[in-house]
Amino acid sequence: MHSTEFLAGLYRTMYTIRVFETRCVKLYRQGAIRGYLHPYFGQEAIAAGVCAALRPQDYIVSTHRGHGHCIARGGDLKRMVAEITGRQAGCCKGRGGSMHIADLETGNLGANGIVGAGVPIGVGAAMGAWIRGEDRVAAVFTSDGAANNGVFAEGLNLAASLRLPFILILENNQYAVSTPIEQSTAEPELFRRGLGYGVLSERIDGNDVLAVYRKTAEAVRACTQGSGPVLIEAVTYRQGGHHVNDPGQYMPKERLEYYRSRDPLRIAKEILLARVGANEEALARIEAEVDREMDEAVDFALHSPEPSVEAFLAEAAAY
Amino acid sequence: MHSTEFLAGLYRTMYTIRVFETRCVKLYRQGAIRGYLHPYFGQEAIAAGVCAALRPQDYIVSTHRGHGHCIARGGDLKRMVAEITGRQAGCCKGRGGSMHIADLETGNLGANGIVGAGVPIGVGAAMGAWIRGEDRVAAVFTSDGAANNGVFAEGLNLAASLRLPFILILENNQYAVSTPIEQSTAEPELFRRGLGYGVLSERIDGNDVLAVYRKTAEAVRACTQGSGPVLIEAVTYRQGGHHVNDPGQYMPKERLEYYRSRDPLRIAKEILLARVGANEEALARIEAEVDREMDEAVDFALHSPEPSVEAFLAEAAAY
Amino acid sequence: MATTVKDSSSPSTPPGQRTILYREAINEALREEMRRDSSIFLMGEGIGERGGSYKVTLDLLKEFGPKRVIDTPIAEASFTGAGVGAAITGMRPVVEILFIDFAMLAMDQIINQAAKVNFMTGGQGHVPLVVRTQGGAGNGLAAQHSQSLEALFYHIPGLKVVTPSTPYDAKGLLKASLRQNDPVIFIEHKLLYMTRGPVPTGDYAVELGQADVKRPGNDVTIIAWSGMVSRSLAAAETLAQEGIDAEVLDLRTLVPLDREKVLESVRKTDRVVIVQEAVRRGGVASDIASIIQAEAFDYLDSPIEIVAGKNTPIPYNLALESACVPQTTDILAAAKRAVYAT
Amino acid sequence: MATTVKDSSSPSTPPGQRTILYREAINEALREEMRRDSSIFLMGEGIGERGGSYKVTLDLLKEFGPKRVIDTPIAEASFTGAGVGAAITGMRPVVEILFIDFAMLAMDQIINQAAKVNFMTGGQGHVPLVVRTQGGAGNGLAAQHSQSLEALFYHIPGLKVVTPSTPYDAKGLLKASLRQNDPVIFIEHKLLYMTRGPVPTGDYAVELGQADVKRPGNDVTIIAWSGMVSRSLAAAETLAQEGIDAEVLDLRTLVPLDREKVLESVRKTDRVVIVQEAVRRGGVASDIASIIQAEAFDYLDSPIEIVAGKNTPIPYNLALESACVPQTTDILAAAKRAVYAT
Ligand SMILES: Cc1ncc(C[n+]2csc(CCOP(=O)(O)OP(=O)(O)O)c2C)c(N)n1
Ligand SMILES: Cc1ncc(C[n+]2csc(CCOP(=O)(O)OP(=O)(O)O)c2C)c(N)n1
Ligand SMILES: [Mg+2]
Ligand SMILES: [Mg+2]
Repeated sequence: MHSTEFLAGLYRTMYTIRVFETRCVKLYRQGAIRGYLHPYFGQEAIAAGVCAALRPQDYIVSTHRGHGHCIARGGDLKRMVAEITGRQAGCCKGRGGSMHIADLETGNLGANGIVGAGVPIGVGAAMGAWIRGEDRVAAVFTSDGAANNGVFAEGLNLAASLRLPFILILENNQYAVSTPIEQSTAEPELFRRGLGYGVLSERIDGNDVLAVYRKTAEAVRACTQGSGPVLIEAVTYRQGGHHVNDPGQYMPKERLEYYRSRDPLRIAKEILLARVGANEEALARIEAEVDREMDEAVDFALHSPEPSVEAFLAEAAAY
Repeated sequence: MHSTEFLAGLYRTMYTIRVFETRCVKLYRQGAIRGYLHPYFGQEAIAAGVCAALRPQDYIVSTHRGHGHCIARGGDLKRMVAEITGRQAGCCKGRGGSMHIADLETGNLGANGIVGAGVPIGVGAAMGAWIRGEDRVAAVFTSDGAANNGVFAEGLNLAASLRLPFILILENNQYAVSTPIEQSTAEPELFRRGLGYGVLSERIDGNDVLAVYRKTAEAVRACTQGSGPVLIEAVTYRQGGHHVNDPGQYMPKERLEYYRSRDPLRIAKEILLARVGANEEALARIEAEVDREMDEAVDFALHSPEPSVEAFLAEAAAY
Repeated sequence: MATTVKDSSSPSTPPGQRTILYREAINEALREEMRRDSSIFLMGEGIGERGGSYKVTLDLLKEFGPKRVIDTPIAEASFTGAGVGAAITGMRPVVEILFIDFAMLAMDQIINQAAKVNFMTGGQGHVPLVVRTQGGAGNGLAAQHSQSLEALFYHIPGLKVVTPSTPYDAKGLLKASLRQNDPVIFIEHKLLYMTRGPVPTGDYAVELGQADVKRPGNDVTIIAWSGMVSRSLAAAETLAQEGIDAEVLDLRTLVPLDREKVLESVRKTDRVVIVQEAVRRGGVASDIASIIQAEAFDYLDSPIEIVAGKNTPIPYNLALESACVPQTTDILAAAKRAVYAT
Repeated sequence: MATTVKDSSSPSTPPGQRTILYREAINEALREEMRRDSSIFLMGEGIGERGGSYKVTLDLLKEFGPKRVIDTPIAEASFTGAGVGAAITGMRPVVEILFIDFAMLAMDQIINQAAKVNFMTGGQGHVPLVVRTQGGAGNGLAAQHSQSLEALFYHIPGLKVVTPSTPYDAKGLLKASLRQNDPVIFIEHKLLYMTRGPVPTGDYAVELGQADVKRPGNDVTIIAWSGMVSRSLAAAETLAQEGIDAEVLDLRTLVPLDREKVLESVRKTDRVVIVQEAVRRGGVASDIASIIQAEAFDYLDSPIEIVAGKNTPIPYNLALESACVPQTTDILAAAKRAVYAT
């Protein structure tokens, strides 16, 4: 049985992600964010559930759709918005932007603009822990499209051959940009790929934060007992287009409706409200707090200076 | 029931490969062959069985251990030895050598010095046939070590997603140079990898030429009926070191003995001798014929001129 | 083989021409060549229904069907490799790699396979593969979506490297690329897709290996390609106002390189500026400079000026990004240095 | 940080030194640094029990165990990527890629990841990764095992490129590489492994970015690296017999490049030959030439001569192979052209 506090924490994380993305889309429309921005709408339960099961010493590796992971792992909203709006105070000094958001203080090795590339990087983080004999796991977020990139298979095999403390969370949101999963593979149950490499592999409901949490906690245990790696396929759906400028018209309305009805925030809320000691009012309080925090973060970022071109060039010359 | 002629043909192919490799090793020791030379000792049943099941219009793609495939597909021994000894009359004009032996006339798109790289090339050959609507398959030879390279998984998935007429023959000889299969994967039954991609996948005895033939013939049928691709894991053993200069001391004696007792040539011979109409004498006749053919090929190659440096440089400048 | 038509980079549209977008010009080249030659097919991510990230392949699926316009999984190494295999066996695949940065995943297939098959097989196999890709900085796409990596292909024997700067050239060069037998790395520029220019209504091709004088001049030669051509032309206009008559030479293809036209121009002006968006170190500009200094040593009145990207990954922040790549003012300054050097 | 000791390329063995093989020198560097720093570990194919294809890692498994000397599956992209991840999290991985040709499979991890992590994270992450690999032609290994591809890494900001030509340099440069924080592409040469040279018994490191005058001279500067250094020295000996006093400058590291020492030598001799094994087009030699012509324009008495590999994949046949890469006689001829040019 989870404490109300724990459940409220999960909800808070998910709500924060939702609000964060909503504000980012708005900032994008206002021209304060450039480049690619891939919102995490609909997948919040995965980042929240996974990160709740990780310990402070664990690593995560993120994807091009990386805000949710960064937030769930405890990233600072101010420095995140500052990064995404290209400010010097950003966690990557405005050099990375949305697609490269990273926060090494929280053990988040970073998002990646190359689909799939984070998989072997995470294998390496797990390998380091294994060599040093430390009790740490590396949890790597990846995606259905990325599972078709060779490093997904290579990385799983490498991790399995050494029995590394490596957890691969495959967020199957059923699309790679506009390409539906059925079109890019003859076996849409992606967790089956792990079986071929001798990896403990399972498929779960990625919209149910508790299911994600429990399976990840199990995976962490398996890894610390030396029976890793573990592959978790978390089935979910992208609530919207691929990036902020993609209306996603190719997504069938009914499916989108269906998954909206199974919205991860709604599911989390229901779990919470079913509890004694949790009520609408408490939730509203959390939401108001997060809203305020978000306002502050945006305010901080937009009033924070851009990097100095001169300083940058002086440094660049040293390369 | 196979005809005696057919069975004798299989044996002839296998014997030719064995003799060819034996002579090549000798030529290598004499300094007439340079670079890398990876003999096919012990795997002869696979090339012979697969190629016997293919039709003239089919393609094959070979590996770094490619002499056997080239011979089984009907490559000319004279031009092969000439290639491996670096002569102008070689099938690749002495530019490719052992590791790049190719014979497009027989639909052999070539060996490859990059382990695994032939897999997507074969997918492309299958794709071309599929686009043109032709009744052809691409049969790609690959190896246990290559199965750990990302393009193995990528290629299988790509072929499966389009249902291409693509047959992947995984020659599992249980070693990648000195690394035993158990060390490089947690699931040494490599055919299981295909299952994860929705590919018909099976494991067979790669030392039994008829088993190889039958499974390949089935795979060709499956492909022509649109239910390809097919993965065939043919289990075998490298009878000797990785390349001509590797004594292979890391290979446990007992296993080598075991597989020598299951030598593919011996198995083929037994099948043949069990037949009415086949006798030791007939086999000896075949062997003598092949020996003579091989003598001629070596003789041809060693008396054939090396490429002209001047002509080569004149051409190279045009690049 | 290819009929060659002289480029007109004049902004007015002559008879028999229309003004279309760079991306439309590429689309037309693909469409017309696919109609002409049934061995041509396209492979890439989201190029079918969606028409590609930059809409270059719009509506081609409709006309040619799913066997000739293939949406692939995200597997650059393998679908490029499939292009190699299809090419050896008689097809003419056009593989789209969304960003040249992602070509790093397919380098084995490009460098060790496509570029070498013809050589290694002693001429038995040909690889008429066109890899269409796209490079350059712009719009805050950051370090993994903004590189200019043509130098990596330029160095590899067996590859051709094409870098069109106008709709006219893009269409004509792509047609020529689809009519020859070696692998071509066809590099578009993300900031050019929405630029317009005149393109003839009829069939034409621009032969590979022909540089184009985009602006004739006598005082200094500015050599550029891809996204840097328009900036060089803008610099030349300003120079003209200051009485300096710059010649702007668009290389159009880096391999084959039109040495003759380069040297001819240099021997006329005696002063050279080479402009590349890629980082300075080890870029194509260095190689061209090395050729000029070897072949026209006695003509050079001043050191060859290279204007290039800064030696750093591309940052996300827009101001930093534009500080990293050559701007018109940088070209201007370099041209003046070349002209006023003693 | 690193203690730097002056190279002695003298053939006699001074006190405190032994004469050992290039491959032994690398082995010693790995062993000594692994003893010193427990964050260093090795990854690669057949590097454990077997000691590597060129025996560079012989007996290291015995001393350091299977967690610090890891035999990997054939998966260059991922084990290189694992090196990146391990490096970010505090390890110092040494990844062995058997042939530089195979590095083409790991280009995304090297170019888009290793080289950029520090930059993209705004300095949060460091990637002290050493990729040991090996290039060059020799012994008929043909087109996919003989390339000289340093130019591909040289062009990428964020990577260091090290190319030792002697056992002394190999050991000292590898030690320095293992003591700094950026990714290093450490390129050995297959024909050098069995060459010998003096190496001190004690600890030393050769700082990155310091070219080495392997032979002082006044008449012409011959710039070389890796396998071309010994051929340049041989050419210099013959030149000396003809009264031409050549200086042979071994760059040792291409990034960082020792511009000062290059320019100093050029300003002394006024004549330059650059020797590279890689194909001429787009090689590192072009870049060095472009720097010299820009920075020492007025000193040059004759065009910079570049002696380079032929513009072709490497053929299997030995006679063709050696025709493709620079030989001592080619360097000799170029040096004379430079000296006698008017
Ligand atoms: C190697 C590579 N190829 C292509 C792209 C372009 N791209 C960016 S996101 C994306 C789709 C990714 O789909 P998926 O892996 O399912 O992740 P999702 O966007 O659904 O989270 C593509 C093709 C890329 N960034 N990297
Ligand atoms: C990409 C790549 N990595 C490494 C090598 C070096 N190499 C050549 S053969 C070989 C082992 C291959 O083992 P396997 O795939 O099982 O084929 P086998 O030799 O057993 O036929 C290796 C590592 C290579 N040629 N290409
Ligand atoms: Mg997806
Ligand atoms: Mg094997």
